[in-house]
Amino acid sequence: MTLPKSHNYDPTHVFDVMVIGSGIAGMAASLFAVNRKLSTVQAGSVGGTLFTSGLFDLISVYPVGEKKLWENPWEALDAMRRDGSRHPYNRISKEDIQVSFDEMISFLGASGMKLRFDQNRNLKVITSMGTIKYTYCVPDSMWPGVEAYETKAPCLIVDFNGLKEFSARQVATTLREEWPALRSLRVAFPGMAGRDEVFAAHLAQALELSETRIALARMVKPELGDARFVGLPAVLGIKRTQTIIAHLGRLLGVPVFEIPMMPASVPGFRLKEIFDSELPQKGLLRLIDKRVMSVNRAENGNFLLNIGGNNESQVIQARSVILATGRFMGKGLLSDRQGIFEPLFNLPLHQPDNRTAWHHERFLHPAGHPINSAGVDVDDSFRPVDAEGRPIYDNLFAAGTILAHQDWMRMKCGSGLAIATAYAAVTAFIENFMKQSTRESA
Amino acid sequence: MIKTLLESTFLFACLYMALGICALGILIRIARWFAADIGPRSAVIPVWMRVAAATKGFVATVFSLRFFLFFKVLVLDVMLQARIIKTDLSRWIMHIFIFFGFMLLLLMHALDELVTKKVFPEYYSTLAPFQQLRNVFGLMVIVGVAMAIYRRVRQRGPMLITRYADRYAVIILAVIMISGFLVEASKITSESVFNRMMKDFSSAGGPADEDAIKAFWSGEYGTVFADFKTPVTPELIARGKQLNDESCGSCHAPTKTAFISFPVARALRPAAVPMDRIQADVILYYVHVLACFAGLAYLPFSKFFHIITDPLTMIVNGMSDKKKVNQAGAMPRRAMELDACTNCGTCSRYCSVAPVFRMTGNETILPSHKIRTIRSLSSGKKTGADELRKISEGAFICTSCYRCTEVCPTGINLQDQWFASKELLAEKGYPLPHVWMKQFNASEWSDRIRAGEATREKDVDTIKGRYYNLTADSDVFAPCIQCQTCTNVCPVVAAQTDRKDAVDITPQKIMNLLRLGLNDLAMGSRMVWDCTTCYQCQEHCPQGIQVTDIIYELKNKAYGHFKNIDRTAGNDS
Amino acid sequence: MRTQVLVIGGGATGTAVARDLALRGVQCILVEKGDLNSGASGGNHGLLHSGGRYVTNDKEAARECKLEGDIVKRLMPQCVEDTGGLFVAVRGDDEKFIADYPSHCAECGVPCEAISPQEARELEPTLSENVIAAYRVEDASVDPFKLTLLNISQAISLGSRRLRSTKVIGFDIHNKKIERVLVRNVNTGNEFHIEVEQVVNCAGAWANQITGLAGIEVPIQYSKGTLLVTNDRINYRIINRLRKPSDADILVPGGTVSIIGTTSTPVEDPDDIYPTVEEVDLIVREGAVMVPVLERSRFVRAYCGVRPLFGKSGGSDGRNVSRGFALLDHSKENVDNLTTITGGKLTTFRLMAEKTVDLVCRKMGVTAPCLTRTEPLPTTTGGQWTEPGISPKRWMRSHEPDDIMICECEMVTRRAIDEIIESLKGHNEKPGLVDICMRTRLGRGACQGAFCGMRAAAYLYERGELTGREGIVDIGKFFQERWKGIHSILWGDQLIQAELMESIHCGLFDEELYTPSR
Amino acid sequence: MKFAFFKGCKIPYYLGQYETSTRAVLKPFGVRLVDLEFNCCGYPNRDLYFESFVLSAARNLALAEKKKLDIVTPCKCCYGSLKHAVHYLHENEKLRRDVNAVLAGEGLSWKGTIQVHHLLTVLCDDIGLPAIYASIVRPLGGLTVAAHYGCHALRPSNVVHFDDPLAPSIFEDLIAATGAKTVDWPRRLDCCGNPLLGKNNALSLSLMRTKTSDAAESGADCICTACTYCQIQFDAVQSAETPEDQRESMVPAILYTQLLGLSMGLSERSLGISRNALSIEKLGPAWKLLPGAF
Repeated sequence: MTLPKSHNYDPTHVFDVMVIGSGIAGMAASLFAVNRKLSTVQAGSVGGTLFTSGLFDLISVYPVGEKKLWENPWEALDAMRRDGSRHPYNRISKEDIQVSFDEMISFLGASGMKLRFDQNRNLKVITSMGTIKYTYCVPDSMWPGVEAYETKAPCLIVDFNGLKEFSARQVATTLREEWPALRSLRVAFPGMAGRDEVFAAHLAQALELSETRIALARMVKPELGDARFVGLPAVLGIKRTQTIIAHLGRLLGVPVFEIPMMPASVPGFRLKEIFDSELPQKGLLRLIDKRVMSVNRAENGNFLLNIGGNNESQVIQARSVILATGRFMGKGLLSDRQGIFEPLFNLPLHQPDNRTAWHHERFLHPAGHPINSAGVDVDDSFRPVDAEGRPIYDNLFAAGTILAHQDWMRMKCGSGLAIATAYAAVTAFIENFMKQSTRESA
Repeated sequence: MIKTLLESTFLFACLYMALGICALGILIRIARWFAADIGPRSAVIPVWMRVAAATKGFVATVFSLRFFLFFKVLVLDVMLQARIIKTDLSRWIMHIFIFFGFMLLLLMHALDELVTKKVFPEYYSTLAPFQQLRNVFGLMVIVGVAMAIYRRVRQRGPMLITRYADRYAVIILAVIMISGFLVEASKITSESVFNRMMKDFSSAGGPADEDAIKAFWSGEYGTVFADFKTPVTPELIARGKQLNDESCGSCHAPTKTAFISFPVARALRPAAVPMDRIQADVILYYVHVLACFAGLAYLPFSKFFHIITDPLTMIVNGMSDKKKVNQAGAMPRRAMELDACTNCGTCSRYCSVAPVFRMTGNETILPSHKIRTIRSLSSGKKTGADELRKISEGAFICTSCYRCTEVCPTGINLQDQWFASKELLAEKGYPLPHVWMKQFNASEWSDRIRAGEATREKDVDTIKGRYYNLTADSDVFAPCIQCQTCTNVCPVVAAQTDRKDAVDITPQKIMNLLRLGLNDLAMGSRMVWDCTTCYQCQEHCPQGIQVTDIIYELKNKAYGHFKNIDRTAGNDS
Repeated sequence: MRTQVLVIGGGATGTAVARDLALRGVQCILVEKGDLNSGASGGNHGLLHSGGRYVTNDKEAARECKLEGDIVKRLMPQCVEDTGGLFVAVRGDDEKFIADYPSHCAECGVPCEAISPQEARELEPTLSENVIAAYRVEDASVDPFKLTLLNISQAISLGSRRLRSTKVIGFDIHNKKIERVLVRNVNTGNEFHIEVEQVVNCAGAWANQITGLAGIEVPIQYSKGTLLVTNDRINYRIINRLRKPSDADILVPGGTVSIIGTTSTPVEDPDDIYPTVEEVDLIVREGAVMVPVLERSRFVRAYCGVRPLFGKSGGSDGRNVSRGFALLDHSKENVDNLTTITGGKLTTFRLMAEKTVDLVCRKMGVTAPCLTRTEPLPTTTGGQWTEPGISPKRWMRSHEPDDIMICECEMVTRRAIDEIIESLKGHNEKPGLVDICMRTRLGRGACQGAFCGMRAAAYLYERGELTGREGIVDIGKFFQERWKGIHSILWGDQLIQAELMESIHCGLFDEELYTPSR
Repeated sequence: MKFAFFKGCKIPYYLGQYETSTRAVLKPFGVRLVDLEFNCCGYPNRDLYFESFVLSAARNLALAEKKKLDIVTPCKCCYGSLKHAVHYLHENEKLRRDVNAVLAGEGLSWKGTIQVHHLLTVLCDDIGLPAIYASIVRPLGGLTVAAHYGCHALRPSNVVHFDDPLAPSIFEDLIAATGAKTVDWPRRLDCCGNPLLGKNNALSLSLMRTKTSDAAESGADCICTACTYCQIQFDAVQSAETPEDQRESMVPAILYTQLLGLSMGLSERSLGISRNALSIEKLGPAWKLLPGAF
């Protein structure tokens, strides 16, 4: 009989990698690290992944000021490379970006979230706003929507009483011109008929039960008409999405798909569930950051993470840190009236000179707001650097949106940036440390 | 001339009168058990059904295997008072002293003609060992009572309650005991008693012999002679002893064996002659006997009644299942239990929520006090709304842990009493705070705050938050970025219920109400009072807002503000 | 189209003029180039001065404020929160100014009561420990949006009309008389004439542009004032700094928020003004001297207004120019039927309207007396939703099962939005998010529209008010309207909020790709 | 190993089997449980009086401190409540002073020298999974169990320090030791509904039923609990409140100590199996298939 791991850890153990942050970058870094048999500890809060839409962008807009949309994301990367942009993508080879995506996709696929993509083409996804969003890959649950949009096949979009963030009518009306065969339907969600308001995650939880799905299908089926697809807000379960999609598809006789909507996002919950439950099984030690008090550095260069509270305080030691704490929402960057700063290591930041230069006077200014390209400057090993370009610590790496010279919201590169830079940081650590220590021990 | 009880018509009449009063008292009280409505009015059952249920229960128990429990209860609980020793050794000693001392005095001394004579044919009250034993028993009672008084004085506090009736009972008991010893002591010193005995029993011939016996009794037995002038010589005493052995010894042990009364007699020596002259022994005897009768008559009306109710309660409860309560039989049983309670305070000492009393000062939290409130609620006396609110708070803070019931030396099913009183209070419009909070909706509560009905912050220290004030500190809730994660993870908002049971607002809206300064609307909201405190919201908040702790604090504040508002306008309380 | 009187400008004065005229039986059309209160009437503190602010420098204004303030409190109580006010001085402030203050108040008949710094801090726990002197006065806060909406509502109910998004672009003047006014609908570009008897120019900071159409120059200086809105209310009473009027010396609580301001910067052009980062920093720094918690408060909005100051001055910041108003009869300049009212302050808006209408009526030969001095202002539906907290209070009391909350921060409900839409449609106007925002609290809370903008747009589609891609355009306008007020205060929590907003609307919905570049 | 055993209010009268099974299970591992005169953990009072809640908990902590014993409790509410009190007492000096002033009346004081453990942590960390695996004589293969975590031990994590609050695994690890299979069910970390019992029964039962339906849909034979209140909810309350026509869909609940005890070969009597309101036979075929089933 093999013993499962204890939820407890050995306080004397020195971890190879300490990942700080629990957004996609943090999760990706942890995944890549544990997949490479590095002993890994991750400290992070709840947030992060909860706010993700479920779409995995690589890149679709470059240059931002021109709002140039790219059908082929790889060509956008080429263009960026040609221009000599300081975007973090330019420090990673296309092959590595590809490999990092593949590894993430295969992990999520194995954990019950199949991702679909078209190697050299961005997919077009309809959003709850009625806009068409370019993205690199989508979860299985959204794939029929991509097909439906491409073929402009007759399609019924269903929404629910009281789900105020999602209007099927809005989606259908907004897209009517290019997709006339789009119709909308509103129903009362089974079991919640008397409610003023309903919330996405609650609908998702309710759909985990087969009785709810049967009741829902019973309401939608008579209204199907000629529809060959049924689109629903992204609320199709958190744990059993594949079962739910398949079951609803069977009950309705046509494929069912999800339309991404604003937070709180069910696909985000789904992703979080997978990361939270699967990564520890791969050997990751996770700590909730409410317990992380501070990070220090030992004389031998190892990082010391003080955790605990009250009367108990423990120290976790790691040979390196990957900083994936995100931007302002993730608290990776803090700001006050004087400027922005990085709270854990007080890293020097690339940032505009003064607050006047942080934002444009127009919200949707095509160039994007300069503050969103501020952040941590790194070298090719993704180590934060000082003004002279020298790494601040040889064993501190940074990944994800905390990095400078990118505007993920405008370039549509959030997930890709997170995954690729996490990959780069982990491989850089292995290059610089594991091989080195192997050499030393040899 | 002293007459024994059986010879005195006066005393006899007194006895019958006392017995009559006692019997009548007992009957009245027992009748009250069946008539009193203790518990929820909705469960009120006609008196005849109560009697029937009690009888049925009695019969059913007698003719079942449970009947053997009777002996167990009788020996362990009633005789050896095992229930007391479980919680308090010194109390057990005290109680055993009083109980056994008194019982044995009753049987072997008061009822000597009926009991002792039958058991010990050679019994004579002045013989050894009966004389010593009487003193031993008397001493036990006195020591026991002294311990009781000492304990009562030492253990001050609201847990112990002494009623006037209880004080009188103790006084009567003390009078009985002290007068008893004084009777004996005065007899020892009494010349007239000596003379009577001489007349009745002595075969001694002349005055010389009489002198000898006198000398001996005066020296050894403590009798005080008014004009005994004969010089006392060792020979005279020896002769006296010889004569004593011959004619008195057979039915009179040395008075020294009355080891309490004898020293008392010695102490009384200077006053002996005048006392004898006024026949103090006779007077004291009357005092003693009449006090006993008084005690007897008073028995059903004082703490002494527990001599009857306690064994009954122990037997009834010891033989029935405390968790399965038969409602018809419950009312008489509860009434009997109220009589059985001796206010010993053991329950309160073990009460699981006693610390709450220590913080809030609401003594109705404590079981011993609750028994009193139940008595007053069932007495039909009008209880004011303020008082009822206080009682209700005390009643519903109880966690129903059965600990009081477990430790009650009398075996009262206290927990059942609490269940019944909670139901009764709910009927009267004073239910659990979580329930009465919903009598009004959030807006109506806020109206009442605005109308100045609610307790003002400055009047109640706790409302303002002595240690934390999350709901008034915008640093705590202002970071909310409206992402609705809290609402999405809330199981209560998700729960599938009817509209009337559903919550009114969501956790996120609470944060917004706080920001809008509408704390008074948040306090009475159903979301706050239907929160399961599962902490999902707080754990998931990306901004680290203490959502659940805020909800807890809102509950505290709402309770502080609203608890003194009359919620039962129109109801008959 | 024709009317007796054309009122130009839909601010507090313009709407009050319309109401005053209507109450005297004179029918009018009010034209406004933007939306109601889009000028200084919407860009101020919302402070009903007791007069205490002016007792030292402008005694006439102080007396006016006292009298008018009392009238507004009495006749328009639904627009007023009678908070009372404090004047406080902190260590280092001018001792003589402090010492003379009560006697100045007495001179102007402005009630004022000296209290100890200790008492002041008990009344207002957020006050600095450095407070050295304090006086209680009778300041109150007033909701300028509600004021304007209710004024125009009554005028309309008495037969007047209002035209929004209608800009005056020319006068036909014959015989020293404006006969026709040429206007243009700024949304559709349609131009048309309105025949008039009298023209009242209540265009405030834009008064000069109007008179310019008649070839008349009015000496007006523009002074920009910036104000900040906190996330939650931090004071009970109005707190004024007891010193010579300067930057950031008034903190006004208004319903659920507090407003700190203001600055005074001369500007050349009343259009296209934004609060700047420098002004914001100045306000926070100065305000924190009086109320230290401002240093770490979360601000949800910054906005500014342009004060039209009549006359010329040598001072640099325009504070030395009178805040009194100017009523100009342009007969002298050979236009008999044009009257301009400008300058002044919110507190005296009614008086300004009264004096203006007195003049106009004289010209028209109307003798009816002014009723706004004695008649209470009636409340109407549609004019009530700007009051902070009113929507949640009503919703909590009772609501229809489907009356959901569209805006969570300010708890604006579907019913409120329905009422606004109905009232806008009553004027044949197409409701948009910006209009709803101005008439309710929608989007004015912490999220500044990130969530409720989407929900409101969804609801407008549900109601069929929006079709095609209109929603995306409308939400873009709405965000821009909000952004104007937040881009200068984005740090700390509000920067997080802005990032969330952008990540949803640009990161996920790609809205910027749908908005034409300007 | 020696601990002060904190039973809480409900175990003695409502869930005696939890105490007997806990003692039975811990005994072979040499764990001694000491009974002290504890009072209520304070949880029920937290709704009304913060101070009373802290004092109640602090008195218990002080009693254990006096005996120099760590506390172990099998109840998650008690655990959460005691941990919360520890948290507040550490954090707020004024509170600490005031509470200690009251405790001083009984010669007690809180200094913060002892730890509070939940039974599961003691089993998993102090005794250790290897020892537990070694003690299994009758693995419960064939039984599928839905682990119900219970809220108050898990959250808020910065106060209770129990396990990962979002993806805990301690309970599944411990159940796996018995040989039973665990399911990953959507409502794993949700509330059982018991805190609302008597306050809003409809809501309380709705929460419970959502969980039982979910457990059933996830293929679990039974729900396993390690908390007094959760067990009462899923066992006694479910049994009493389920209408006659829905009794088929009930999902029985078993205490972890009972489950472990069975796999350790302890007698059903000592584990109090028969005292559960929902008979364990309802586990159906899975139960019968157990090696050496009865």
